Amino acid sequence: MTLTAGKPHLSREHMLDLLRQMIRIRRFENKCAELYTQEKIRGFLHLYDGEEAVAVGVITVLEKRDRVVATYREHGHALVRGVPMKAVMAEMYGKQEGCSRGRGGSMHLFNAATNFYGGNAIVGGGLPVATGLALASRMQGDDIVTACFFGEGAVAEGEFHESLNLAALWQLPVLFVCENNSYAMGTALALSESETDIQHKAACYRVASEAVDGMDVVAVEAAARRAIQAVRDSRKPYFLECRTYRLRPHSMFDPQLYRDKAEVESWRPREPIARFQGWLETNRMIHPDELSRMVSEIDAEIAEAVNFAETASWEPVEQLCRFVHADSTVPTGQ
Amino acid sequence: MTLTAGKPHLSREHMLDLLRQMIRIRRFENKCAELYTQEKIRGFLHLYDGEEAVAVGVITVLEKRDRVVATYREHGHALVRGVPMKAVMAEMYGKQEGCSRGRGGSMHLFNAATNFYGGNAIVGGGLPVATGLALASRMQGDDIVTACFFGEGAVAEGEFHESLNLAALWQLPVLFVCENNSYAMGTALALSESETDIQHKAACYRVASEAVDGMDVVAVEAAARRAIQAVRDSRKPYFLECRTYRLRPHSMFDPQLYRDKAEVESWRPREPIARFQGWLETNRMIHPDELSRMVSEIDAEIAEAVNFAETASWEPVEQLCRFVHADSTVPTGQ
Amino acid sequence: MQQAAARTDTVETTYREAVRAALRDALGRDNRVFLMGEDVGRYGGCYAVSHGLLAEFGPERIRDTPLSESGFTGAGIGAAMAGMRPIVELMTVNFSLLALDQILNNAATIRHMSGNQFGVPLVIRMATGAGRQLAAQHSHSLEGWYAHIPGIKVLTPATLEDARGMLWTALQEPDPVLIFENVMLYNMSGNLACDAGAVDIDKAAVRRKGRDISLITYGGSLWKTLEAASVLATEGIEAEVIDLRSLRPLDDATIMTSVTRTRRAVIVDEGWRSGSLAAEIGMRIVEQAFWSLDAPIGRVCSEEVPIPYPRHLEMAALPQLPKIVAAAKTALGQA
Amino acid sequence: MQQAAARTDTVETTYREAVRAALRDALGRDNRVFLMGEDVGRYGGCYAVSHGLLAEFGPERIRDTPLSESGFTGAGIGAAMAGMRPIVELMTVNFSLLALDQILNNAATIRHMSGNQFGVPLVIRMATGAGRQLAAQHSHSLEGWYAHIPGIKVLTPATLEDARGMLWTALQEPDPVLIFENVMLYNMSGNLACDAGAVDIDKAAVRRKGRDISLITYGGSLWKTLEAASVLATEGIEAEVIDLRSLRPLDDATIMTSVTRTRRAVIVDEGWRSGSLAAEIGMRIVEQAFWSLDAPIGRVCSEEVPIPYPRHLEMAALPQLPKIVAAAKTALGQA
Ligand SMILES: Cc1ncc(C[n+]2csc(CCOP(=O)(O)OP(=O)(O)O)c2C)c(N)n1
Ligand SMILES: Cc1ncc(C[n+]2csc(CCOP(=O)(O)OP(=O)(O)O)c2C)c(N)n1
Ligand SMILES: [Mg+2]
Ligand SMILES: [Mg+2]
Repeated sequence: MTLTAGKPHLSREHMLDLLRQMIRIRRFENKCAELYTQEKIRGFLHLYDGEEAVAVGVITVLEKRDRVVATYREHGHALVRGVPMKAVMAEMYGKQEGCSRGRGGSMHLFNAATNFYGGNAIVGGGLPVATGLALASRMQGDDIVTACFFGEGAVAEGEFHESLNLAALWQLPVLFVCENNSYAMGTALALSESETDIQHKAACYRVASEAVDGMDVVAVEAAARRAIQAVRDSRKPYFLECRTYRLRPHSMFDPQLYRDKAEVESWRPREPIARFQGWLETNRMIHPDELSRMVSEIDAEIAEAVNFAETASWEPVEQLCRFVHADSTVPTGQ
Repeated sequence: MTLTAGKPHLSREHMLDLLRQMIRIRRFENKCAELYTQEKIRGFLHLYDGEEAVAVGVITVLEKRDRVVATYREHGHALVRGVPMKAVMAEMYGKQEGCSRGRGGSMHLFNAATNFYGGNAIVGGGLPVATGLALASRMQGDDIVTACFFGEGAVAEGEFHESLNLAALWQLPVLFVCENNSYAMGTALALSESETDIQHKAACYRVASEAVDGMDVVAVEAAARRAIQAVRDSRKPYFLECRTYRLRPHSMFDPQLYRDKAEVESWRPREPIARFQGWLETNRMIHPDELSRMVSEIDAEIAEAVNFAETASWEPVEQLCRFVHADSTVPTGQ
Repeated sequence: MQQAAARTDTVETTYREAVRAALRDALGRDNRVFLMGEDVGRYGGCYAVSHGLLAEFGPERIRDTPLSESGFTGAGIGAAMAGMRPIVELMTVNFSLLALDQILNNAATIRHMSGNQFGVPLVIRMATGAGRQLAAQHSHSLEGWYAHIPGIKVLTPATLEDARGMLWTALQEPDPVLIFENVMLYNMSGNLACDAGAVDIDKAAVRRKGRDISLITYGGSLWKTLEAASVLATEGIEAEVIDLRSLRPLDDATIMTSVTRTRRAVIVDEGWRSGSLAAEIGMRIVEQAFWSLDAPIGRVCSEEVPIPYPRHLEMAALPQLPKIVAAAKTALGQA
Repeated sequence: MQQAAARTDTVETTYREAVRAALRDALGRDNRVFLMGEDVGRYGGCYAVSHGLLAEFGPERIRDTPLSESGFTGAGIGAAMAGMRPIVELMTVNFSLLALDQILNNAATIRHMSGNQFGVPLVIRMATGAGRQLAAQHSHSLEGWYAHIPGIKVLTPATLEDARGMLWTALQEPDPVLIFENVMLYNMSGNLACDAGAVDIDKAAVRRKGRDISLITYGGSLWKTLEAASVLATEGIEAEVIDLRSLRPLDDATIMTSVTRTRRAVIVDEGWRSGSLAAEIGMRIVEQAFWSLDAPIGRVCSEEVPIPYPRHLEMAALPQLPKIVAAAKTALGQA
């Protein structure tokens, strides 16, 4: 029943898992949007609707020992990486059972257990940090890969340039994953880059690269597999551009004046979940029962996560000034 | 007697002027080095020895209305641009008759009369400013060209990347002149860039470019002429890499541990003044008498400048806190 | 009669609309003025301040920039030096750190380094402040910190009048001016004179008269402080409330006149306590009015913690009404 | 006998050599430690501090970086999070502005944002201060300004002992530590114990005992202040001199103990006056020891001007002996 016999990652089971992960992100985030309107979740909320194939395709291929650096649009990455959904949801609520003790919120999911180095809300701010994680790998002589996610908007920042150069110059094992969703808030790529072929940026630093249809989870995974293998073997950086599209507003505050409804609709058919699900159905690799079981399992997990977050606790206000520096009462990550 | 009849800029007179300008810089700076050991000049002093063909070749081609942005290694640029030598020397002394009233010193020569926008001592710091000067040109609809000089070390800075992208994206009339002298203080290019072909950087931003032998003043001038014409006509940026070499230490404090004497010596035959002078002599375009007259005129000018600086005055200490904001007693540049 | 009418004719508006009106006015009056920043155009401004201006003034003058804070701030400096009057919007103060080299090493020093030959008549606007649960990287209040830098002016409009009026005055300055707009004020509504226009930027304003204690503040904290003054009034304490308006330069005279009379002072400032603007003001009072003081000066600042996401912790980290009231009472010996 | 010998065995050295010895020691003791920055290797350090270390420890651990302050500072943060103990050298504080986003938004906040899961045990060293006629872009004294940021520690070694000893202690910290080395001290020579090693970084030090007034300072200004104390002594004034050593956190106890006894204080600080560290210290004294004060607190800071190039103007811009003496006398009512 597998597409390519002998390649375990292309097993039907694996396919279903890719689908399941994408649906899990989508439905989790739909719930978050709902909870946002109920004011259970506050602050900024950036949804990943339409882009799920990227996190799923890439992070699936990483090993447990590998590291992930992400942006403020990172719920999907955290979930795929294995940060428990309960802990993510509690974080969105700001409860102390959250994966960052509630201190970080939606934009700052962290999890030491899964080497999830955050949720960074300064555009481009994660790239130097990822470069440094990879520098540690080099100096410690391990075979860890650091995967660094960022939007195409970050490419205009000086830190992008400095990080790519450092990683290439020092031969650091970092996978740069550009989530090119065509917009940085309301700024279309053509308004932010004189060279809009993002993949081409890598060549400017002599970094190996590939561009892939970021709406096709199988393609992303295949490209990620090549990329991650290349980084693991060569101990050099690699650049993966995933061409995708954000179907929702930038955040919950965005009136979307900068794009037509028609444009959004034109992308909808390529939306990664429906597309992959359709393909699986066409190829009879998934049974409708299986799908509905999958969805109800996910919904049950979400319900449980919401329940967990609801009943989780607020950190006592007396603790306000903790965690600015290490204190003795709580163990630190490293 | 001209090389290419009909091209007025290749007249013998012009050739001699190129030579004269280079010698003028060299001898001025030699004097500065001497004055530095006498502690007449203080602070950092960065000499241009070996690189004179760049400033001379490029700035010669600029029109009076054009603008220049330079670095801390800018004595040559100021002199070619027409900032009076007396005012430059007085500035090196810190006297109030200096071209920046003595406030700036060697690294911060400014001169509104010649559109000389300074002497910037933050590596890369002048690039965004030059971009903005060109933005004003664009918005004001003039045909001014802004020439921005910087070292190859600046190419690693985020501001380089941001500026090239902005200039290309917005189509701004700025000429980026990279003075690639192979070292940033003690850091060889190969230790600072994963892609050491500096000219190639321009292509990454879709900026037209050219690399030229920066030790050959005629070649630099010819390239600059093409470049400046291109900027003036197209109102787009252009990138000129001038490959040169710094024959002296980075500043007066540099023990030069990072390079062999032999390497320095291997560059000396290509040194722009001796080379051009030799060529002129071989081609009988200059008479020994002419040369010695030239040198003594220059020396006289230098002596006069030193005398001017010596007898110029210290700004009264009561004025210390002036020029932080505009005040009414002194007219401002713009 | 007509004069009186003009003076009393007001229109209901918001702080956001007042800033927008100021922008529109400046763009209309002076064609050297343009607005440049991330998402100021097609998006309409991250806080919707510049909404509609792109349609009115076009993409050259309402210039969307790439995410290149240092690059476009520096470009604003260059454009200003060449005769334009740029308004650079740094979406929020949190991202302004990326542009700090340009601000401190170029904008603030070029007049001086050039011996007064070049000036940088640049206005930089940015949103500042916490209170929207945006967590540690998006909640800085660094306006007081910026006020350390010689060569720039720092303005903090707290009222509709100042939101409407400070921009034009800032644009007339020959040197860089930073304007900090507190994010919590954008939705604030009220009445503004129909003919509201430029206001001075030299003087602090006494927003409430009182004789018992001087409460000194600015920006978003002004409203909490006025509320505190009302609460204190119910207990018979007449607090004077000073809105600094400009954090650099500071209007010492207004502060000292007040403190010399009330003999007690509390400073309310949303910056982190250590090295806060409140410290500077306290120190100036000590230097200039020590012998008038009847009690230690108090300050209410933010706690020394990156701002946490949960509402109860964020609120606890910021200056709040009860803390202001308590500090005032302590200064009055009533704690 | 042996103990006594060990205690008195000293060697003549310089501040520069003491920092180098500290680096060599740390690199030798802990292989997680490495030094990274512009020209730290082949050039030998812009102030020759790291001269010789490349030969000893190789280019991986004495890592020359491109001119990418934000990039390599961020890389230091990442490496620290992954178990290394990087020492990032930002050639001088003047260039650190380019890295400020990484310092403030990442290094200082990651422990907090991550709910204590990740720490950033990073040491950032930089040269600071004016006095070498390097003009407006190369003469900043921003250490006091950095002390505003929660989540980092700020150290200012002024003595050979501290230059030698603070680095190792800083490397043991689980959180970021910034060490500011005043450029005017590198050539300072003196005797240092042969067995000099790590020193505490929690306490201010009383460098001279006195009962009449407390002079509070740090870093390069310590020596000017001690000189001022000597001058004052010739006039019968016994000044106590406190070397803060750590600007964040501040050791309030040592300050207050002194001021409560002397009842008068002057703070000497090379930062620009407005928003200076001196203001913070003055304000803390007001908050904690107001009733002990017999006179207004004084401060001697830099003038509010970008540092000018000519020597006479630069000297006039900075705190100097006569100003310190005068400020002390003013505080003593002898002006
Ligand atoms: C340095 C910085 N500048 C501005 C912002 C405000 N901002 C947040 S997200 C965003 C757009 C980023 O676009 P992109 O990198 O393409 O990522 P996407 O949101 O599309 O995933 C902007 C401008 C920020 N967070 N950081
Ligand atoms: C941002 C910044 N970092 C570091 C320095 C210190 N510094 C001054 S010149 C220089 C080398 C610059 O090299 P390059 O750009 O190649 O110019 P060159 O000196 O060779 O002309 C360095 C590191 C600085 N002035 N600015
Ligand atoms: Mg995007
Ligand atoms: Mg160079």
